[in-house]
Amino acid sequence: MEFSNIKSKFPIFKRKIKGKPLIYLDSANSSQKPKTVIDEISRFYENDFSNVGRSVHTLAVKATNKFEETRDIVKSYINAKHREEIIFTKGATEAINLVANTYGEKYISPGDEILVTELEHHSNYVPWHYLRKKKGAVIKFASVNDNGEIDVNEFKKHITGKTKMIAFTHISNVTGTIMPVKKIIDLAKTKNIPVLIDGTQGAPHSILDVQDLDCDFYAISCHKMYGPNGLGVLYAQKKWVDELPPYQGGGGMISEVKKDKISYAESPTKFEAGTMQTAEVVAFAKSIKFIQDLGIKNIENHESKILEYGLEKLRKDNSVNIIGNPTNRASIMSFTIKGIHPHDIATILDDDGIAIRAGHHCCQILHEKLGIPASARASIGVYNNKEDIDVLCESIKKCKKVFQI
Amino acid sequence: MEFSNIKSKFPIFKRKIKGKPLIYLDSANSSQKPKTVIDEISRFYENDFSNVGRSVHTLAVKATNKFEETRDIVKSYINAKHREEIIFTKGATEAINLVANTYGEKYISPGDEILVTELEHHSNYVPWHYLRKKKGAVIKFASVNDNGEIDVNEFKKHITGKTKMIAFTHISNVTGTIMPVKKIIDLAKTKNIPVLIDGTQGAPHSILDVQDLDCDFYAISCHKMYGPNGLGVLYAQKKWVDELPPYQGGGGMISEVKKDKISYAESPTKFEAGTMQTAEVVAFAKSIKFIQDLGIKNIENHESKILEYGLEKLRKDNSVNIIGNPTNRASIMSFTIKGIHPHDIATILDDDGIAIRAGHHCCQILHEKLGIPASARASIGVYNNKEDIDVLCESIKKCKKVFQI
Amino acid sequence: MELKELYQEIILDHAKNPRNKGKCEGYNHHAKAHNPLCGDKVHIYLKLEDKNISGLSFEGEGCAISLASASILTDTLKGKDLQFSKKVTDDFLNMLKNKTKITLNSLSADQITTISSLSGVQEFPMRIKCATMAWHTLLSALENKGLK
Amino acid sequence: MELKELYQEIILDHAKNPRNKGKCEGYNHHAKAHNPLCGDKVHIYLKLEDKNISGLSFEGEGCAISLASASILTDTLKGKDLQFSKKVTDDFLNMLKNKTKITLNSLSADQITTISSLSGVQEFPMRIKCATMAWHTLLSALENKGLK
Ligand SMILES: Cc1ncc(COP(=O)(O)O)c(C=O)c1O
Ligand SMILES: Cc1ncc(COP(=O)(O)O)c(C=O)c1O
Repeated sequence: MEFSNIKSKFPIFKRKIKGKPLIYLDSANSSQKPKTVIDEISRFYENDFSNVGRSVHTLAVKATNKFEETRDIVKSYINAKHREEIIFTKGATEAINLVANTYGEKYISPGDEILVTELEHHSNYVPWHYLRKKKGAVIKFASVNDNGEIDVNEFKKHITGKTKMIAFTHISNVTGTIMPVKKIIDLAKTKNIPVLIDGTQGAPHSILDVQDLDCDFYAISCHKMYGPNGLGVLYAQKKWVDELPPYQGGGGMISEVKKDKISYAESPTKFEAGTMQTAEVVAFAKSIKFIQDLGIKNIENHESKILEYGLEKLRKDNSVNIIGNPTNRASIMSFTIKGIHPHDIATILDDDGIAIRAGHHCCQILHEKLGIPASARASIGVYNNKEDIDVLCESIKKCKKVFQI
Repeated sequence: MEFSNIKSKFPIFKRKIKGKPLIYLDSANSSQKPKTVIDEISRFYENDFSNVGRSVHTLAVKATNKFEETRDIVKSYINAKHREEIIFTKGATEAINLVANTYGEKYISPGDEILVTELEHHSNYVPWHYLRKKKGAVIKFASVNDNGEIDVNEFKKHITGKTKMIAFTHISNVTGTIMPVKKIIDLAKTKNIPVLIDGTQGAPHSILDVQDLDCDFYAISCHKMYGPNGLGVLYAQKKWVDELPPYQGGGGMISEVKKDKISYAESPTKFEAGTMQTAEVVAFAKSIKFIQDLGIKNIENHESKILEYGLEKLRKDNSVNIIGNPTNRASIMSFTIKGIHPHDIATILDDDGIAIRAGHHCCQILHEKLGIPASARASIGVYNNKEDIDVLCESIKKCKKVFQI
Repeated sequence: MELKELYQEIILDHAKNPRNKGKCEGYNHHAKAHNPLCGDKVHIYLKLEDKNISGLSFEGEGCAISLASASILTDTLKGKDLQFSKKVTDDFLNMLKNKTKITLNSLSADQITTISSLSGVQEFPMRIKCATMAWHTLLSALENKGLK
Repeated sequence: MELKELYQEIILDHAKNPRNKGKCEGYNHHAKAHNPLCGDKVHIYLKLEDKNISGLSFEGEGCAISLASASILTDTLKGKDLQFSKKVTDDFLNMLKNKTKITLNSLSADQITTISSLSGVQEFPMRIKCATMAWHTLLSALENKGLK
């Protein structure tokens, strides 16, 4: 597959926005879906649909096999050791809630510390906040430096004998900072502290090898990987899927149910209560295939070329302030323009067919630290190209014209 | 729309199973999807997809509007009073977990009682069991009588001053028993006890008017209403959505996030953490339209005619034992055949293209009470007809032939 | 071009030079609001004397639409009668919700033009909250009985 | 017709008249298993003496496949050497997983026919667990060192 004609693989790019071609720079929010993924959803519902893991008729068997095949595909893709380490969730948010809730229930006592960072998305802070409320845990924040980076020493500073979890993002969804994941995990291992990586932004843009990383948990949102919405993956190391109690209760996750006691299934079933997404899981196999056909290394290269090009162009405009200047950055450029609120920028850009996001991007703590209520964010996916950046920069000029700056 | 050619609205019925037409009698497990619903998912992903409630660009606005439109459609369909009473979840299982978790956290103390029934699906028992484990709650069970019914007096017997929740199914997914919902709710109201209805089987087969019912909570699985999988609805009365704490933590559900405290959004946003299902919610509007076009009253009639026909035919076979004999029954026939295990029945039926379910149907307590480890279940949806029942009965004869009974 | 409808001169003027910013002297009602999606904030202060809004001001940060809206609100209703102000607020909210026109007799033609400048927001659904937040907050402040 | 492959005479016979049901006398190992999906249960009892399975029986309820499988298992391995039994078990599980044939010399032709009668399950993926559960449970029982 070639990047040159890649927009043609995504039906959405046939669409015009206010009469102009769609320039989609909001992939960090959610990515568009290739035709292969969309078609697989229809194909499955039209030909093979049945609930999975419940019945023994032909459709149920086919559906269950397809569903479990995706689990194997995900397992190989992220190089997990065991298939039961792959748990399907509603999204990264549910994945992190699952860990915070079940790990918290079993291992967190009053005064125990959870170390997160100032870069975290609310999804990787609010669930830990619940443990603060319910269990008397203490939350510590590793600070970002002026470039939007957090090095391993900053983590070291905050680790104490009471640190029971280190949870941080693989790639910041505001600054694009690629965290020194391996170093932080290595540090945590020396202290025997489990590590959860919020891989929501990492997974679509990086080679993943969870065995090499040796993280305890890795959370993924499928909808940012050119996959269906309403689906996520939690990778959890074998020892955790064995030790953690179940999360939601319901059909499928039990072993034996009596009036006075209940025993639970093994992982991954233990963590997959109720009727799961089905077509979505099946179609996610096509998302991974799409990524593999392009090659994740090629994706990284492609995107970083566009990112470099974009950063360079934006830097030339004095009224544009790019947020963060990390040495290792992926796919994300957040910025402000003096005198124009990000919301207004987004509206004006939209008039040129450009989709970006304006707001705090679910990172209020970072924005408070930066002293700004909001920012504009252009984020890059496989389908973007340098021309998209050119249109973006032209439109930024227009913002200034509208606002007479 | 006519029932006579309704299979043509469902692409799956073009499929052959072992060379024979598909006879789908597993709708209580999950229903098949009409073409309008499947096409809406593709249409949405191909033309309008964007994350909802996050960005201000054209696609985001369209997507958000479509998403919220479905909320309004659901609100009208079940006759809720306020749109914020409609919360989208992953399924009925998540809906019940949400209530058990948030209500339990705030209102359940050691010794408080939760009244469920012996008919309950594991989804409406395991989440309450968690409160038994975590909060010291006591679970009481209203008993089924020999017909598979539970009358309001049976509930009355178990209510005490410590009863803090009554949770029961609208329609049993094993016996098809239609519960005397209104009477039980009226009883509960006189004692000021909140009521949760597991409407998973009720919603696809009954007229719903939650204001008339006056239940506190009503849980729905969209995938049993000819809608997408991985989607459910929790109806929760205004006072509860205002009073209950949030469930999962993450993006979207917050108001203000600081390092030391967090405040939450209003309902429904408060309960919808993270990136939600999108195409699924949008397409669910088409499921409701499908049901409305047929008319839910007509569906009830159509299905009950087939049910009566089926029960009558099965009763003629002495080796078939139909589970339960409730006066009010909907769409479900579970049975056993002496000398043939339900799993074997399902396998032999499948050879004739018939999809049923065999097992305990996530109702181990009921099966234990009945003294059987498993049963075979044929469940009826809009697309079934009397010929399907004829094929079923022929194939049951074949079971006996294979087993030389 | 719709964009020009949205960012009219009047709006840009109010956004860049908001009127009545800060806490008005002797205010006895106030309320604040926050749009968690974009971070817009507004805090309305008002002094109610004998059913008359004798003082009215705001603090806030946000986009041009939300700032202009708060500024225009204070400018329009300062010194006005309570009932009348509620009526204008209703009319304003109605204008954005139902695309009706503002036609109150007791507003000057100028004031009507100013308020109506925000009607361009009608075509930008995601921005309606930006335009209405200050007005909803005014209503909250009026309900809020407590001194300061 | 595949169905006939699945429900062969031998299987129906074992399902209807399971051999070695109950607790064998003097058993010193046991293990049980349960398939939560369909409710199948099996409990294997065995008496291990000098690396020989001198007693072997089962209790259980379930479908024809699972009952026949448990019955055939006990019938085939009772009185057999421990190592040998493990090898037969591996071969059996392999037959269902990889569609290999059972060819052990030390089983009689009859026994091979009997065991192989369960190979029809290969074509019914959802039923494989029914056929393998007893065998997995035997392995658990062998690992389980405790007396009774
Ligand atoms: C009565 C009943 N309650 C709850 C559920 C759980 O619904 P879901 O699996 O869609 O979450 C089901 C269906 O499996 C059911 O039949
Ligand atoms: C860094 C990060 N973490 C977590 C999330 C939450 O993912 P989701 O909303 O898919 O659950 C997101 C996306 O919104 C994100 O960017």
